[in-house]
Amino acid sequence: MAFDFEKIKNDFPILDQKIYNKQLIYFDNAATSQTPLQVIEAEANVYKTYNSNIHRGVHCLSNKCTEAFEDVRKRTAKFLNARNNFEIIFTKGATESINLVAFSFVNTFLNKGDEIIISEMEHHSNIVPWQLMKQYKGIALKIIPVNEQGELNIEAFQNLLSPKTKLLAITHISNALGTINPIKKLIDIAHNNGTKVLIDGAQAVQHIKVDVQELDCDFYVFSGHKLYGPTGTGVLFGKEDLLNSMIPYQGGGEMIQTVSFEKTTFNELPYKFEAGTPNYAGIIGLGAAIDYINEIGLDNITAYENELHKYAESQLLTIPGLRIIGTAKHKTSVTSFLVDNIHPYDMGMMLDKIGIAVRTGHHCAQPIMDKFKIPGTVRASFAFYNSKDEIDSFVSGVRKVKQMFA
Amino acid sequence: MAFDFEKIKNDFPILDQKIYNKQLIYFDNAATSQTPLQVIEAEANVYKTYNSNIHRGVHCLSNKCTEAFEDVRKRTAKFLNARNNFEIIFTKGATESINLVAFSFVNTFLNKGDEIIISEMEHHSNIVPWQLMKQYKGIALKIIPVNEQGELNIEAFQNLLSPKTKLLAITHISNALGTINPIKKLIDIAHNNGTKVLIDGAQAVQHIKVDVQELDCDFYVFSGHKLYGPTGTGVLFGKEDLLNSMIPYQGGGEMIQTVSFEKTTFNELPYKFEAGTPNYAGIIGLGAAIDYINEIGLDNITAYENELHKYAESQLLTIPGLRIIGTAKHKTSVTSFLVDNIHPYDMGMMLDKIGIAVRTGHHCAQPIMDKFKIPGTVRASFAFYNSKDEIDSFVSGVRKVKQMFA
Amino acid sequence: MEINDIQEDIIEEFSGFDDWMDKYSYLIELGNDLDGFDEKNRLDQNLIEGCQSKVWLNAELTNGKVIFTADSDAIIVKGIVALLVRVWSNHTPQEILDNDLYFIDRIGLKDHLTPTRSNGLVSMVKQMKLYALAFSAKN
Amino acid sequence: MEINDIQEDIIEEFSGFDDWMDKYSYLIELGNDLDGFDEKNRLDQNLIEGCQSKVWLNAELTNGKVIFTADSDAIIVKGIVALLVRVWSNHTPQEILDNDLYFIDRIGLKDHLTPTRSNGLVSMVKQMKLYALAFSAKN
Ligand SMILES: Cc1ncc(COP(=O)(O)O)c(C=O)c1O
Ligand SMILES: Cc1ncc(COP(=O)(O)O)c(C=O)c1O
Repeated sequence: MAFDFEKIKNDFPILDQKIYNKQLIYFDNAATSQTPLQVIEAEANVYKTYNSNIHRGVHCLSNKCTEAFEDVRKRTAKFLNARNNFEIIFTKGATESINLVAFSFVNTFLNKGDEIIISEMEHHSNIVPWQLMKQYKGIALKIIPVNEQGELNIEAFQNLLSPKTKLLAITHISNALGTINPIKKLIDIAHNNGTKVLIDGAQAVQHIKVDVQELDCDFYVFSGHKLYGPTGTGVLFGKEDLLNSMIPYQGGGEMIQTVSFEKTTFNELPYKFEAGTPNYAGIIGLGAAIDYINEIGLDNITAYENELHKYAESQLLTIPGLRIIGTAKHKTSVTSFLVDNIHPYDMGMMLDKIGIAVRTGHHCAQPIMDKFKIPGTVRASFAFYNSKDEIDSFVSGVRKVKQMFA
Repeated sequence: MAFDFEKIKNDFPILDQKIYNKQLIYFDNAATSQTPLQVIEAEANVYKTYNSNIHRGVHCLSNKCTEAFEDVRKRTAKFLNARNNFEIIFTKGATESINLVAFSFVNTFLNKGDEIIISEMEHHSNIVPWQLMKQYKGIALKIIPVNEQGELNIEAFQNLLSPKTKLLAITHISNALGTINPIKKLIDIAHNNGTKVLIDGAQAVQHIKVDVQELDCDFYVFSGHKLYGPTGTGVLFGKEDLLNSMIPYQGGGEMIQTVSFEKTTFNELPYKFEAGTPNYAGIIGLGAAIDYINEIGLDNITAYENELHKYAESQLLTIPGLRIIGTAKHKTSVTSFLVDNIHPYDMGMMLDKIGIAVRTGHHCAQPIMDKFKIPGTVRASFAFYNSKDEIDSFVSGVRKVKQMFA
Repeated sequence: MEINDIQEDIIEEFSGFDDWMDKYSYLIELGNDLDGFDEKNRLDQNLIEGCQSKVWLNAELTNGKVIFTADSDAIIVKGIVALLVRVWSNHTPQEILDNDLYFIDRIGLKDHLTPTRSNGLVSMVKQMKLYALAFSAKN
Repeated sequence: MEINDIQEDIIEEFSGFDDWMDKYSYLIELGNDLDGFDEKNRLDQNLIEGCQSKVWLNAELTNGKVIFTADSDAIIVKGIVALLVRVWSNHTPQEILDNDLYFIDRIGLKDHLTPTRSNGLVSMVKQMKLYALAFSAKN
């Protein structure tokens, strides 16, 4: 392993605690990742030393705070390999990023009857915003089906495309199944049809290197709190020309050039899409999270997490009656499963009692649960601070619970 | 003075620093207030001990985090004296709260040609969202004029009302002038006309006690970062029946009951308006800020700040050629001024060099600057941690700068 | 037996468990043993859909007493459902309305009855009271 | 004089100030002394509207050299404007295009030329280069 596991454990004091007298094992990373001390301190340090409302201030603290905030924009652009810093819009989370595009892209470019494609495995945050636009604007929503393994049906996708298809909005990695979608391929197919593409990277940026120029996606979104950063932070990457053409989303301070009751002109990118005082302390924390990840190295993280994930699935499968939901060829870090005759809620409740935090239920992806005709799953999701030892305890925990229900 | 000033100073380590070798004097509180250690620690403590995505989790940390988050909702409801906890919607700031109402209220209740009234002294965040709706929805925007002192013309307001007036959106306290508007009176007049009322309390909740039941306002909004809380947090209070009738704003996780491609049903209040993972760590910090204020006592704060504010204005007015912009009878905590022949930017720059942080420019309230035919003002705004000594240094600073420009 | 006597009995029963596992084993047992939910009552109108698990609740008034029958798809929830039925079923609407449910706290299962749990139990308790109210109004 | 000789001169002049006040007094003096901005050039097209202050910039090509004249409504900004004009005015478009503006950093006024300052100065520098480019293309 290329990184210092002991040091990493020290960066996350939350992991070193007992739950009902059992050592905590945190396998709910896909819901939110834990936050290293470096991030907690970067954010606290804002409030302790230079907190001040950013932009337009002439005094020293305000300049310092503005520079720290804008510097995170640069580091985020670099993290995604965006061409321009101003293609990075800060939001409060992936959900808001998608809502922003849903409102501004659809209202700028789509007419009644135009079509948007999503998939059957999307998170509610990449379904409902489009459903709302369907209602408000009369656009149509098409759905790419998923096979038994939890993989997209690419042929079906190609058949859904029409001259009216203006956008494909699709997840990079499924939060419920762990499937890594072949997004480069999907983007190419979509672009050949003149269709723009939004990638929901909420479950991707923390696991694999993303290069928006190489992918050539039009929009890419993620949440800070799943990338070891603070809650209330999110990112929207958008291509310059699209963002420039799009009407603004929210109105307020920051996003204007001049305001009068007769005529208001909007600010340039990125400010046009950042109405109101941003969560600058949170964003500065997100910057520290990106630095933290870069220091460990995303490649190292990917390799280690893949190892964990493979190990977990192989060990789980030794339990009779356990079946893994989502068996795509390309998967990462998320393992959803069910044990015969045990309701996922019961499994989650009992694992909690032995210190193991997993998520249960539909994972905000009801359509794919309905498709698989299951009420939900038990989901264990891993991060680089987890270990094989923890997986061993987890697997024996699942066995124990199974016995109790026998 | 009823509170312990020395203790308070210790709670704000940021204030104890030197800028260019001069003791910092922070008079930019209307842009953002400083954050006491109690708030910084409450937020850090989330990440250090129980951080976990809230709602729907079955495990221990998730329950703990959810309860802490929902408890802040109760304390916020109490802070504003809202009838029900679920009338408190958490947002990322006052700007977002206003945008939410602009979108959801207008799209639910207004038709083309219906009217909304705002005033000439609004912050851009209470102007642009309505201008956007004007554009998208064809509603009309009427403006209450302001007199030379910076007070609303109530008679003119009454004349603007018509059967088509569906909403009055008005600031409680002006961020540029310091005027305290007679909102109880405005609300009564509006209600007599069947007009609903949104109050922008971004500059009010930190200075005076607000009771939404007594005011009987329909919506009340504020930002956490101006109330000694974290950035990226905000509140929308709305009356139950209105919020229930209104269409949702953003779509995503949390705000739904069930999702399918055929039919999605929305969650009940307050969740219907809280799409995506909320800034729960920030909101828990906001809860600590509310506790902090309650402990000092808002009445004590009001009394002390009024004293500071009166003292500051009386001292400033001893400087020849200095004129105060905004001389309303009811004012608080904000003093905007200009000195003959000195551009506000120059004044701000030079004050900064002697350690004094003030804001200069149009304060995101261009229309009122245009009305007064000035490019902007120098604005000193006070908080309970400021002192008369600081005001003395500030006034002598202004004198010094004036001499340099003589 | 009076409602509160039943509550006391349950508290007594649970006082013997010193660890979580024993308590939950007992809940599972209670869940497994709960029957009497008539399939003809498995109707949408009797369904309380929590986000995590489902609860079915049926109520009838027989000889002035409310007879509750209930079910859940999750066994631990079903165990708690069994306890709730045991406590309140077979009492008059007024007795139910007047009763204060305290055993849940005392046996350390409060966690399961917080509004944010969305396992259907909070709604179930509300619904039971509403039935009692409806039946008492009818009387 | 070569552009960089002027930059060196300015750095030399500022090296004598040991505190902020002296430096800013000098900037104010420079601002007050700057004239030569012809009122007929106070046109919208010459206006660079910062959020905090305004800058007017006019450029003409005379005998192959760019003549900049400029003004600002804020005196400290005007002082910096005076320095920028002194450095780049009266040079050929190519000399301006090739030049690297370093004196601002060296005299400790970098803060005033960050994009977030919105006092018009960053845009002014960009605009001066653009004029030079436009004039060099014409030649
Ligand atoms: C794939 C995916 N998209 C979007 C989201 C929404 O993220 P957030 O709740 O942080 O806005 C999530 C979070 O669960 C997710 O997993
Ligand atoms: C009166 C008023 N309204 C609204 C706002 C917007 O607040 P925020 O930028 O925190 O969303 C402000 C902040 O300056 C304000 O002073």
